Amino acid sequence: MNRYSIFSLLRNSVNYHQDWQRAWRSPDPKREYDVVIVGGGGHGLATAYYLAKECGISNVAVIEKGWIGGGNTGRNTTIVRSNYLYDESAGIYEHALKLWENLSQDLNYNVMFSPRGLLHLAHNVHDMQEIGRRGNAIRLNGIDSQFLTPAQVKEMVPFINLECRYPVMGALLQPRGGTARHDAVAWGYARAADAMGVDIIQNCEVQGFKIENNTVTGVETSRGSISAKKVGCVVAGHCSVLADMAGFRLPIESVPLQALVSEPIKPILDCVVMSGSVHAYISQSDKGELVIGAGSDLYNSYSQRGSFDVIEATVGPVVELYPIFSRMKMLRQWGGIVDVTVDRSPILTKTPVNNMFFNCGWGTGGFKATPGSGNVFAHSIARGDMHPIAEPFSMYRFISGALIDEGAAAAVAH
Amino acid sequence: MSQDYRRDKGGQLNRSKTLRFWYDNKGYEGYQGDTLASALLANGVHLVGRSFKYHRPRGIYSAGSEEPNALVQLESGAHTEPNRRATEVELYEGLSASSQNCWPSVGFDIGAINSKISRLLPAGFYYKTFMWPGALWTTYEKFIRKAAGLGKSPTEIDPDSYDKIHAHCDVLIVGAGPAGLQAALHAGRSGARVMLIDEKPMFGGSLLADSALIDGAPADQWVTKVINELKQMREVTRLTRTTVTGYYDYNFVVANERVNEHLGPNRKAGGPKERLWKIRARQVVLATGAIERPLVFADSDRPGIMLAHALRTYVNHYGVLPGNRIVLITNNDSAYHSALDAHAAGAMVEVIDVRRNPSGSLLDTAREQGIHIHENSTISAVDYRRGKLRGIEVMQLSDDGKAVRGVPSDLRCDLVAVSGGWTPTVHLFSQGKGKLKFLDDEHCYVPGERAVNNKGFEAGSCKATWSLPECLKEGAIAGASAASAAGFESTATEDASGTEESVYGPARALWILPTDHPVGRGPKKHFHELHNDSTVADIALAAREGFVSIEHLKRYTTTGMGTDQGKTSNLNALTVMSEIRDVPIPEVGTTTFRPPFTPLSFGSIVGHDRRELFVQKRKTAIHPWHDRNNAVYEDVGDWKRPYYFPQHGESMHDAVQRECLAARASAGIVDASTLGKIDIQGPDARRLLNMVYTNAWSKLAPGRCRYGLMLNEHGMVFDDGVTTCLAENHFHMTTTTGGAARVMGWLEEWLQTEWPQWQVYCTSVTEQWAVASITGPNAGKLLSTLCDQPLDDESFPFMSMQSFNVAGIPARVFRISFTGDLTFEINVPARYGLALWEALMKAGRQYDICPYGTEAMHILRAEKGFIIVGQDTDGTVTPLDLGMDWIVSKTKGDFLGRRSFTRSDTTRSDRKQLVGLLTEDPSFVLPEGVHVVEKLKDKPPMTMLGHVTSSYMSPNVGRSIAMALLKDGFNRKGSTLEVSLMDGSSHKVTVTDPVFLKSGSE
Amino acid sequence: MTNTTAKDLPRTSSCYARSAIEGTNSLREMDLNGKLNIRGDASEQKFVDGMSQVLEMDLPISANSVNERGSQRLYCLGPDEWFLHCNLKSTDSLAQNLREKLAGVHCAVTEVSDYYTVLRLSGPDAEGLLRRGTPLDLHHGVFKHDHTAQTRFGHASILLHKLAEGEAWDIQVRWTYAEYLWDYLVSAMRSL
Amino acid sequence: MLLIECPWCGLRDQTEFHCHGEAHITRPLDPDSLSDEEWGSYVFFRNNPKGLHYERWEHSHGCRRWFNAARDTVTDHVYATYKPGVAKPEIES
Repeated sequence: MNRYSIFSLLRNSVNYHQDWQRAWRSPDPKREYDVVIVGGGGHGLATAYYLAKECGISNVAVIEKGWIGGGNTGRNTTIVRSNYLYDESAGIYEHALKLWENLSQDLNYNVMFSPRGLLHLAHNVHDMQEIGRRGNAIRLNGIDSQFLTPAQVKEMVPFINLECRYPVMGALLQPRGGTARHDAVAWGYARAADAMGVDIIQNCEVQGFKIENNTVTGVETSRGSISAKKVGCVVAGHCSVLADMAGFRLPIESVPLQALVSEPIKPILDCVVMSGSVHAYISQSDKGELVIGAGSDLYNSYSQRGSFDVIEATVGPVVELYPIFSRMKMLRQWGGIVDVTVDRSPILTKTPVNNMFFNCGWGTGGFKATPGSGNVFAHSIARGDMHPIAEPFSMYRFISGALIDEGAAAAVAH
Repeated sequence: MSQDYRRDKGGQLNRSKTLRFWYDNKGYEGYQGDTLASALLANGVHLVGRSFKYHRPRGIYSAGSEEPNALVQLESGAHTEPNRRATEVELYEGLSASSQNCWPSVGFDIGAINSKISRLLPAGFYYKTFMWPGALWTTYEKFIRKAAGLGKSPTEIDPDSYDKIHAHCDVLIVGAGPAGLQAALHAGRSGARVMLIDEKPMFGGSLLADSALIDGAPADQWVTKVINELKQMREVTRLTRTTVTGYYDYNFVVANERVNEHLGPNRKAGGPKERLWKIRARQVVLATGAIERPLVFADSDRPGIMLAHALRTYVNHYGVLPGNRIVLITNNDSAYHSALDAHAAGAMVEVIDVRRNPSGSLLDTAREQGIHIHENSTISAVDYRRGKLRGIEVMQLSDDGKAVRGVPSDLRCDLVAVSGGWTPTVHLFSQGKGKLKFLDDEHCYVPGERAVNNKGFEAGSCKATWSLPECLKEGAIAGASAASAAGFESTATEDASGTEESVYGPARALWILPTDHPVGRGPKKHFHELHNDSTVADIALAAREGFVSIEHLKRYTTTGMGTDQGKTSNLNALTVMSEIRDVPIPEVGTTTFRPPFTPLSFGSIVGHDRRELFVQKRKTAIHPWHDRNNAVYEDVGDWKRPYYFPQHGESMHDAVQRECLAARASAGIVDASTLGKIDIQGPDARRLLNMVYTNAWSKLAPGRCRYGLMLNEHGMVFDDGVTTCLAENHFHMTTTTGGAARVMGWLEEWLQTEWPQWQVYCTSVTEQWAVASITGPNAGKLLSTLCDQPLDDESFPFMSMQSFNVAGIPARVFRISFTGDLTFEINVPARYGLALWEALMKAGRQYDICPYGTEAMHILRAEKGFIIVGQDTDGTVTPLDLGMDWIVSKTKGDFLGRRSFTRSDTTRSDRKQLVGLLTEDPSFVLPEGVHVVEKLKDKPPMTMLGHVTSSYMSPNVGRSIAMALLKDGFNRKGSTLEVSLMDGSSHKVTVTDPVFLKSGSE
Repeated sequence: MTNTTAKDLPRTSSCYARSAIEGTNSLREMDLNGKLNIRGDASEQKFVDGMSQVLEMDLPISANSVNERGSQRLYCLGPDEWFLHCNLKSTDSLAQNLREKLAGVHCAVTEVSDYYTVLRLSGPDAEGLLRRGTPLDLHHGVFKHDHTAQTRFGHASILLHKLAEGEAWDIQVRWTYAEYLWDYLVSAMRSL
Repeated sequence: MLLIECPWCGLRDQTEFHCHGEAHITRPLDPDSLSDEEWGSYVFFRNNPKGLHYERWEHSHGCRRWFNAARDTVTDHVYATYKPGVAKPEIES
């Protein structure tokens, strides 16, 4: 593997960059793997990477129906944070954030993790109670968290309209939160995993599972049958479809989540600002676009498209909170299919089928968890038993009642 | 300054109206009817901006919405807008624009250093570097951010207004070129409701730049005739300056009309800047035309190089001849129209045709006119110096077109026009989930199968129909068919016969033209994508590194991700990749076209839903009194509720303490109108209450009230309130303010979908009743002065309701209490709410009646340990967790949520339970949300036992009080724990029962 | 005890200080009328007969239709729901008569006079103004005179009634949304 | 942006409606007789098909009635809407 650095870039520029190698190979699938990961998004590729790097299992295939990173990995608003209320959530998201902080160096691929600070605004008394509870919990979990006054918010975002319909009463700041370059995460993990021997197989659709004695033994794909000792399914949006192939149901519904970007402009917003009560989620990318998270359509759909009313319901609040953006223009809107659980927490789980593991249900918040999710999922698959951080996220919590209800507590869990 | 490049005649301009405008602080003149681009070209200005990445000088490339280069910052101050396409901005008196992405000026730009080190900045260079040392990335990032971004955001509040409107029609036609006009005419004649929309200020589409004949007369005469006929049709709506930006499911179409924008910020006329149309059409006819495809040669991004049809448009439509010595380079015949028109307008014209032995009538005409044609040749170099295009080098092509041969010859010129054929504008079709198909012969994508819910037709060059007669015919058929499909009788007639200008010879499938060094391996650059500065070499690099799918290619090279969304570049990118991979284009992939077609302003999307209309403010009938009496409001949902009533400059704390004391000392009054209210009637009303509440309702007698908790099926509390039996089968339910709609929906859901046979009806009556609640030891005495009713415990016991007149107003009076003191909740029809309140205030004067807000209300209830759902519960709390097992019936059988109690997690004895907390220091008020720990550790992490849900200074208890959800809380009563505070300190607390005030009558 | 009676007391207006707009297009809040929400089963003859007899008019039975008699208007809202507009003074007695007449029939009569208010919008641009907020097709060929529909205007649910004559519409809206609706229509007028 | 046929009010804009998830889930008559698995399945586990889906809609800005719809979750095509209590229609997708 070419090592990436300013020096390799210089060296290659002499020859007009003719000598760069493929970032990852394009192998034909082998007959058999120790582990097959279904789904070549960020979480799946990260899983493969950590299997090879930390669990000593490199006879791994990542099977992707389309092109890696083509699903939600490349369709989100790139926000990274770990300021969650419950210990379980804080556990997995903070595990992820710690990995983010060194990820570019670890992968030798600049994923542009940019801890530019992330604000949650509070607009009413209930919001203040919510951030009060969460901010304190976060701090006691050893994660950075600060309360800001409206004046301090104004300092960070001078053009914010503090006196909007629901006036800004305060905010919760996670200084280490920020953004990362979403595509780079998939590509960086793919390249690093590939270098350790993982086969990344694109344009290969899983059409069924081979299950004997309630134990999975492989997958049937559009490129033939592949045997596997263990199978991990990491297919945001489509997990119910795969579960259906394996003969069980999940407590999940798939809905289109939308996002949009404005035309690029010179830097004006240097942090990420989220507002649950006014429903505005905004940051500015390195290219200069305002990246805005829209809502999800409230019906199941796999069409990767949303409705215009969701865009209206998103841009309205943005202009209410940031009136100077009224003359800005929407450049592009898009949708992804997110798999939503009732408690707005993910599912990392063993399943009714032996040796088959699922990692899904990240809803609107999967991107930020990518390294942590992949890491603990890899360890879980390798051990055959869930990693302690992943343990509480079992699908069986919906039987016992031990939900991790980030949704109910915060009203929004982006 | 004079308009040196303006033709003496021609163009659809109002030459009598000279307009003065400023570009980069320099004054120019143009005419009404110009765009900023045409006016600049008329003044010889080509250089208008710097490119995104390398800051290369760039000029005006097109004459329409596909413009990748000529982006300007329009106006300044509150009216400023970044990234406006000069090719679309209509000129108005006093227009002021400036160049973007350059410093200090567009002519001399420091950022152009990027161009010098461009070899270090190939596609995706940033993924490969800036990693060491890790901590420095954020520093590098600052510079990257500053270099990117093009224009600047406004920094002032938008002074303009925006309109938004719904529309319905039978046939919507997008594009008013020859096909679209024909479609409108034929659909319109059937009597169908038709909308015809075009993005330009006038209808005509390609005919605006054309010199074709229709029905034997110049095309513009035909256009006028058609428009006149359309004007006569009542059911036809014509919209110019309107861009269809989005095509969604079920023929839902979004279009943005620029209503007054073209008049500039100082316009006299009122009205909105823009109007957003949300259209439902039964049939959508797409006549969206085509966009000219560029040829890519060495340094073909230089100012002074533009599309051939843009040249023709400037010459014919705008009366501008943008160069005196013009060279066209083409791989097809259509460019010859531009050559001939430019020649006729007086330019010296030569054509470089990449084809071997091209022939045809157009070429014959060109040769007859003395236009020299360089066959089988290409441009191998561009001489651009000191802001001006000075000439080019021409070389012969090799047989396969992949290399040049011979020696270059210099050709002096000040304008180069390029044509690589045409790309159908299929964006909307694709947005509407239509499947595209690739036409091998035409080298382009055209509409294939439509999505099932997006019915309609396509006509004209958007489906690669190039001849005018054919376009007219297709338009007529599409319009008539669409009208028929929408239920109108219609047939296509052939009353418009266009004159075939000429028969085109075959094009040469060659778009990336070689130079004297291999493409991408030398100083000259081949930009296939002007907006984001993406080169052919970038695509080759992407392919080399495995980013071969169109999605990877786009993302890795940023091709097509600019504000033009790759309108001129996408197909060339696909072609390059297909050649590198040696696979057909469809195998490389199709870009997914996403809305909007051109960028859509936030203001337009928002329309009227801004400021006061953003979210309705709901106010109670008593609100005018609150306003007059200095209320500070709290937002509860979309209600405005009085939070407290400060007097004489009181602080919130002082006001609230005073209100709490007064309410218990004598009499307090609170506006409780916002509580949800539901009228429930029918023989199965009790059955319903038994299912939705945890306690038993079978025996509640008429006139009596009962408190209830509602659970979801998960067993968690989600609402509470008092429900009163009005008559045997008739109940009045109250809900929390925020939960009103949710509870009503919950009841209807069960009744309509699960128990439709039950005989019970629910009717929301929330706003029917205004509610004033008077509380305190003197509440009864006060009320008795306004009614003739005995109010003693026997006549009117606690938890009962009576109807009688209060202050002459028919009222339902509930003796229930949220304070623990004697309380009467007086419900009157909303129209009398204010009168009731004023009567109570007047009568209460002798009892020092004190109006109080929600904060005092919360303290008064907390003193008695009453919960607030949503504050002391959060969707994870069962009644048992609240210590309210008394309200869970063990005998009545099933109710919603009950089964969930017996799951393993719900039966845990150490669940979080509601308790009271008393601070060691009685004057210290715990912040709400702080967490309780066993013992504070030096540093986190530490195990949290639970959090403080409610916390106040209670003047009636005489100390601070708090409620908390605490793990194993019931067993911890009496024990001392610590609360961790944000500053790292801690405070000792004792766990208690959550009832702090034992006194109180109710 | 005071001797005032309710009818002497000042009433709160749901549009507070908004005074009627009289111009090319006019907008005003109608005087408070009586309103009853009536639930029942149209397939039950006793219910249909009872309703018809008390109200002295036929029961409209398809959703979004209206029958009118004098000052009474009876809207059919859905399969088992009707809405009566009547003289404010006769509301009580009508409700009482209905309850008595329909005794033994499963139904519900609920007074909601104060819950809703009615704004009347009229003028040549009335349809266009309404189209600013409602997604319904209001074209004269589709939404005819005396047609009625429950729909949406902006964030508000409304009951829309195109009056029998002229370009005039009654818009019934929840009391607390009236101000919002009013201001929205005024904003729409400014954008004509 | 769907167009949905309310069984009572006719074809209306999607923005007048709310979707309430999978249809034809019957509440167990005797929850106590259910195992935790069965109860959990009833409360939380849903069919989430890629393709034909039967779901509940409410005409919330109209007649406020609930009804069912058969919709394709890939094309978003609504095959049919029908009143509650009516058996789910057979759809050939």
